[in-house]
Amino acid sequence: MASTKTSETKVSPHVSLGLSPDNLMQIYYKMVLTRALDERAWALNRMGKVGFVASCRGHEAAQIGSASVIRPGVDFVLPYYRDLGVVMTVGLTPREQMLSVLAKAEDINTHGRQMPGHWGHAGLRIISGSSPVATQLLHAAGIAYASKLKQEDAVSFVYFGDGATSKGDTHEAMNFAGIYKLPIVFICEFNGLAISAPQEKQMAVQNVADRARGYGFPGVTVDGFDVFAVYEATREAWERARRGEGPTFIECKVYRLFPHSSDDDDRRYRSQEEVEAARKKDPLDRFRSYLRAEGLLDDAKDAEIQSRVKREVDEATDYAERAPDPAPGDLFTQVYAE
Amino acid sequence: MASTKTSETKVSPHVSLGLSPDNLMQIYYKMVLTRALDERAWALNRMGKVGFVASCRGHEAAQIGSASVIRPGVDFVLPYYRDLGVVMTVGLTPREQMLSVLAKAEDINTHGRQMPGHWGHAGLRIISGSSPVATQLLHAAGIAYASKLKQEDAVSFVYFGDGATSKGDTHEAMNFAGIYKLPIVFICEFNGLAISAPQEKQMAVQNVADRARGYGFPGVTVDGFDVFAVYEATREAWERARRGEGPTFIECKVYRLFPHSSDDDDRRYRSQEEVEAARKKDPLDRFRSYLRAEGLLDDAKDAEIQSRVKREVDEATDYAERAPDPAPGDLFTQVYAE
Amino acid sequence: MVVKMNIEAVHDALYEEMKRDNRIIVMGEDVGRDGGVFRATEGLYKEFGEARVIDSPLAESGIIGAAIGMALNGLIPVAEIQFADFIYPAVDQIISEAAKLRYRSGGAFGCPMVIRTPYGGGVRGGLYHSQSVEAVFTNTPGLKIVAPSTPYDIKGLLKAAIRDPDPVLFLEHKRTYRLIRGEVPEEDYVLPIGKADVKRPGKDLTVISYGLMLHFCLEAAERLGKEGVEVEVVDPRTLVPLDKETILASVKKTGKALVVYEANRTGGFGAEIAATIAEEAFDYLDGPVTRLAGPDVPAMPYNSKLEALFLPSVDKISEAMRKLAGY
Amino acid sequence: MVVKMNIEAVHDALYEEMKRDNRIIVMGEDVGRDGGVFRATEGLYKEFGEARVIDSPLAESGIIGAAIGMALNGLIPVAEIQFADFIYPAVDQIISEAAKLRYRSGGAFGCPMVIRTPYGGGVRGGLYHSQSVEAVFTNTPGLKIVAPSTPYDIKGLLKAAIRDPDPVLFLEHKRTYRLIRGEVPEEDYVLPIGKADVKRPGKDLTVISYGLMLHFCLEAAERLGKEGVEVEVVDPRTLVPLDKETILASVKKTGKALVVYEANRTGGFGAEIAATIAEEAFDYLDGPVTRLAGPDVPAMPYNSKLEALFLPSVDKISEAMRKLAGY
Ligand SMILES: Cc1ncc(C[n+]2csc(CCOP(=O)(O)OP(=O)(O)O)c2C)c(N)n1
Ligand SMILES: Cc1ncc(C[n+]2csc(CCOP(=O)(O)OP(=O)(O)O)c2C)c(N)n1
Ligand SMILES: [Mg+2]
Ligand SMILES: [Mg+2]
Repeated sequence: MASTKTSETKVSPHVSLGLSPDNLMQIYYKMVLTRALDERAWALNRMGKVGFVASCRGHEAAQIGSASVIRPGVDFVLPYYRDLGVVMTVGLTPREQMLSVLAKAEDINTHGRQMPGHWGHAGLRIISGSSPVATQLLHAAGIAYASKLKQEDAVSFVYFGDGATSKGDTHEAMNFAGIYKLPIVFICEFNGLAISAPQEKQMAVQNVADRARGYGFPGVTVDGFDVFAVYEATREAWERARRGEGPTFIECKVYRLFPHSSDDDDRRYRSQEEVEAARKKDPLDRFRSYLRAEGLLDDAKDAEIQSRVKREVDEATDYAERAPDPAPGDLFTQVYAE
Repeated sequence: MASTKTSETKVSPHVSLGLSPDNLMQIYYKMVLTRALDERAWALNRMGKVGFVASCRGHEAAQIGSASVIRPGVDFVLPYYRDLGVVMTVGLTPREQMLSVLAKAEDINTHGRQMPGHWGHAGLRIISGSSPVATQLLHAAGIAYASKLKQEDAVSFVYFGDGATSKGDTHEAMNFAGIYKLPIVFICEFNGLAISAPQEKQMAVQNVADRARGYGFPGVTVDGFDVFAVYEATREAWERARRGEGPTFIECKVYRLFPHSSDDDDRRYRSQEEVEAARKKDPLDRFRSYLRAEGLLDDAKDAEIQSRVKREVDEATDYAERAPDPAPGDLFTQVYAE
Repeated sequence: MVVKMNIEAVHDALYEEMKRDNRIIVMGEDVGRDGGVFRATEGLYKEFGEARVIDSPLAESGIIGAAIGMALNGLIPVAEIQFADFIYPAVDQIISEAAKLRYRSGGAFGCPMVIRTPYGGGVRGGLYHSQSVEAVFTNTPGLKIVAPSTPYDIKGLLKAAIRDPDPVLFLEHKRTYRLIRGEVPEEDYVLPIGKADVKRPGKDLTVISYGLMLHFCLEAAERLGKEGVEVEVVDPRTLVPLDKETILASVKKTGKALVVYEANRTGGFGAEIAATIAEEAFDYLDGPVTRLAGPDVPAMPYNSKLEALFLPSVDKISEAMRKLAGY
Repeated sequence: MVVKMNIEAVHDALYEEMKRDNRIIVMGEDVGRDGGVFRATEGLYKEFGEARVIDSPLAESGIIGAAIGMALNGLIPVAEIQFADFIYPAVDQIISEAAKLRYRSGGAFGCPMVIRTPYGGGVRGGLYHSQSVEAVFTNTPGLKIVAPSTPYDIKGLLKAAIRDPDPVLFLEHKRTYRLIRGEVPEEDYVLPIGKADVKRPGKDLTVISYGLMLHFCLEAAERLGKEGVEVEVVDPRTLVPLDKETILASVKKTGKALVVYEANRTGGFGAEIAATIAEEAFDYLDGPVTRLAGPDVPAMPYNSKLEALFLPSVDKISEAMRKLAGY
């Protein structure tokens, strides 16, 4: 399934991918940061301070592995609500995230208007997203068309779940992207659930990436718990796009370790044994073990990263909690250009 | 491309398909009748008596070859506006067709409300169609689901053009049909044009049938000028459906010999040389030649069929021309059940 | 009589109807094993099986389009759109197909189906889990639109909708699901589609409202009662066809009409109600037919302060009542 | 000044704008090589090339969704929906996405694009090539809706729409394409979105209308003029935002208002106009705000007799004017 090369020659995957120890530590930092922010949002939710959380737990390797390829402010990113790891990797700050989670006036993503997880950041070229599933795939295609027309070197990265593949918009976007050989990477975070609907109620195929060839471009399926597999597939897709060869569809097989959202009770539709078993394969643990095995991380260094992250998240939370709500007048602004 | 067996053993295709001379003459009759009705509609259009015609010329082998498999009143048929040959094969009468073309009160298809080509006939299980392209694919899927739930032996046949494959509804219908292994046959009349849009502006692939496997069922591409190729593929698909093995997608490669409709000027987007060349391959001529070569048709018999058809079409036209328009009150009826 | 919440009324109507008639199926996202994100279909999957309680793929056009097909082949589908905000991809199937099937086929085909969907705000749903979508559909002859707001009305009208031979869009205000309780008969009953209900009698002023706003209006009417103003509150229950008779009779009596709705003001269905009154009760009016509605901003923000500000509150409604009463 | 038909006004605006600004692109079904089924984009493909005049796949959600993306990346797309009846699959992209981008992003993103579409009947288009779809969109803050009806207005407003920083739905009545001619300046000009125009002055009665109906109303007003009734005809030109000032000023002067629209009566945008007048000009009204509209049947039949019967005719409009004038 995974497209990483089998390491008969015992070359470590990161070495064969040309990733430096610094690169790896950056990925690790983003993973730890993402996890900490996710945990904080849940904690605030349980305290009644935050109305909604959609956790990315289980998706981190897919998100951060792929987003590590993105050139912030150059390539376009169209995340969906579960993509905390993507936006943090591209450069959203913890403060920007917490302001959004707490729906404060200063929230750069939505000005306190949208639920958490609806990012948008013009400077980072993170395109403002909505809740209706799969609409953003068409936006990504249109963006890529414009990049191509303007002969600008920018690749559109669009993220979505397996549920989104059922929508007509996904089809129309892939078809359009295929026709015009657009510089776009479709990244499907395939956790096999659309809230409660299992894969077999969503599609009759094993790997949804197989659909890509029906649109005239390649689809690959990778182990979404494996940062390197995801990174490699994404980098290839990105290079392909930049060479003018068109789109690629990447399916990252992941597992959603938490309920769909803070409103969901996943015991209704999956066994907790299954969840427990999956938690043992936590992508963050796996990556940490890799770093340790490679001698790139020890207890001291790990503690340093953890405490740096904790400090950042604490600071961001404090700031956001003290930040003002939008003013009443903010209900009425920005309906049209002013 | 065609899935008919190459006839090394010199067995005639109709023999190997188990089609009797009577079956062939029935197909021939439907082809001649369809052609005559199509011509009559155009003639009435030029006389200013009919506002709209969408010709099926070039699609007859695909339409009549496939529809010959359908059990009238048992299997469900969801045609699109170009499917005159389909509905005539299933059993619409010339009179019913002409009443519809002339939008008369007695029109069983639409009660004079829809443009010609929007068939519907409860008794024949021809499901009322609309103009928005591709919506009927989902209806076909729903119908097939109901047949399966009720354990009724009925197959849904849904027809559409290559243009329709671009729509989200097509994707959603194929996906749903695949998941539930529904008794449905998707028949794409692939003429390589959506009005003026050529294939390469519609899709990045050669054969759209290749998409079927992405939904977990087979897709085949056949020569849509070859009645036998179409018949064989359709019969296989129909048998598969009845065996409970699920959907099949059949792509019939055809050529639209006439403009898109009576409102269209095809000289704007295709060369008339190309059209002329294609006319030489007219599927009706081809089938007639086959019958003659097989000794199943001679001048006398052909003349007899032609005159029978002429008589039927004349009678139908006369009747329909004399038939009354809907009454003014008919504007207001049948909005809801009465 | 037993006391039920709105969500229970929905659930019970579905359960009883499915029990009564095995042509009825339920389809939608998470309606099966999960029992629906609001629990409207709780237990149906177990009781009636996965073939009749279909966990659909995430595809709204697909849900409605397939449901139409099922209706055409002898089933009676009750399709759920998880949130009304996500009904837009299905607009084509609803407006072009379901609503026009009977007319376009000269009555040869019909489309007996129900589309249930939770709408409205006040649940911290933000821009995309709070919308009131009725105006997108109210200009669609061939479609019936029902929007009841109490357990009794919901149960009786959902059963009526399921038994209706035409497509019915059934709007359920999600904030009222667990907020509103009321008595419901234990025996089977249906209520007529197209019949309004006077929820509170009064002689000074007529207020027409539905959904969460209806309950706010009733609360405001209580307040006004204490101030000596007798407000009559009319719940249309069905939006299309609208029961003009009941509304006009009330306005002809009181001489004043206030229409309160949660959707954005401009182009909302309240305009239709107001325009109807203005035209057909003109000679009886002692004051302007007044509308109070959500502001013309894209939708309800997630921030709770802005959300509260978006909704016409009991205060704002009371104020509008006072103003009109004193006209 | 030169005399142009409505369709030429559309064409010329597109041509001149594309010439002026190479960020502008045109996209839709058959807009390229074919020049559009109504010839609105005739010659643009040759002049500006296939990259800027995009023959899209047959996919309306795709057209609008991709156009939104283009708008987000520096282009100014003018998307064509071939017939308004086929806009429904794009409703989600229009309402959920284009209209809400600015608000939902706190103003960080905008969506400068135009959606052009031919609407309305009288061309033997039958149920699915005749519809008036405005009411599906008029409850959508964030979207502007323009519906001009003369060559001068069309050209000036289409240019304004293209230069507007927000999404504009631009409705073109297809029956008027080659029916209506009028003078158009040769030099570049724009007209303000949101400004109505008094197409005919009068003191006895105000009629508000747009599209084909506007021209029927003008004809009827001529007739009434001969009968001694001076009808003022107001063309809103923009539906959202509606120029209430001009409309109310006229009604306050005449004391009577008739709203004529081609869409189905119930839930049509005319209800908004009527409700606004009824509420905001109440003290000036000498007669009921009256609506004359298409009947509540799914759409206009293909049979020419029924089609004619569906449309509010000059006769019916004259009759309504007389009745209201005599109130
Ligand atoms: C058009 C639409 N329909 C329904 C919903 C409600 N909904 C939100 S998330 C979701 C499931 C999405 O599943 P998937 O795409 O696999 O993403 P995941 O949550 O598994 O990461 C649904 C049904 C929605 N947001 N949009
Ligand atoms: C949703 C929708 N969009 C646009 C149209 C206008 N239209 C009618 S037929 C057609 C082309 C259809 O092409 P195809 O499906 O290939 O069928 P063909 O006419 O070639 O047989 C178009 C664009 C329509 N009817 N429906
Ligand atoms: Mg998923
Ligand atoms: Mg075609």
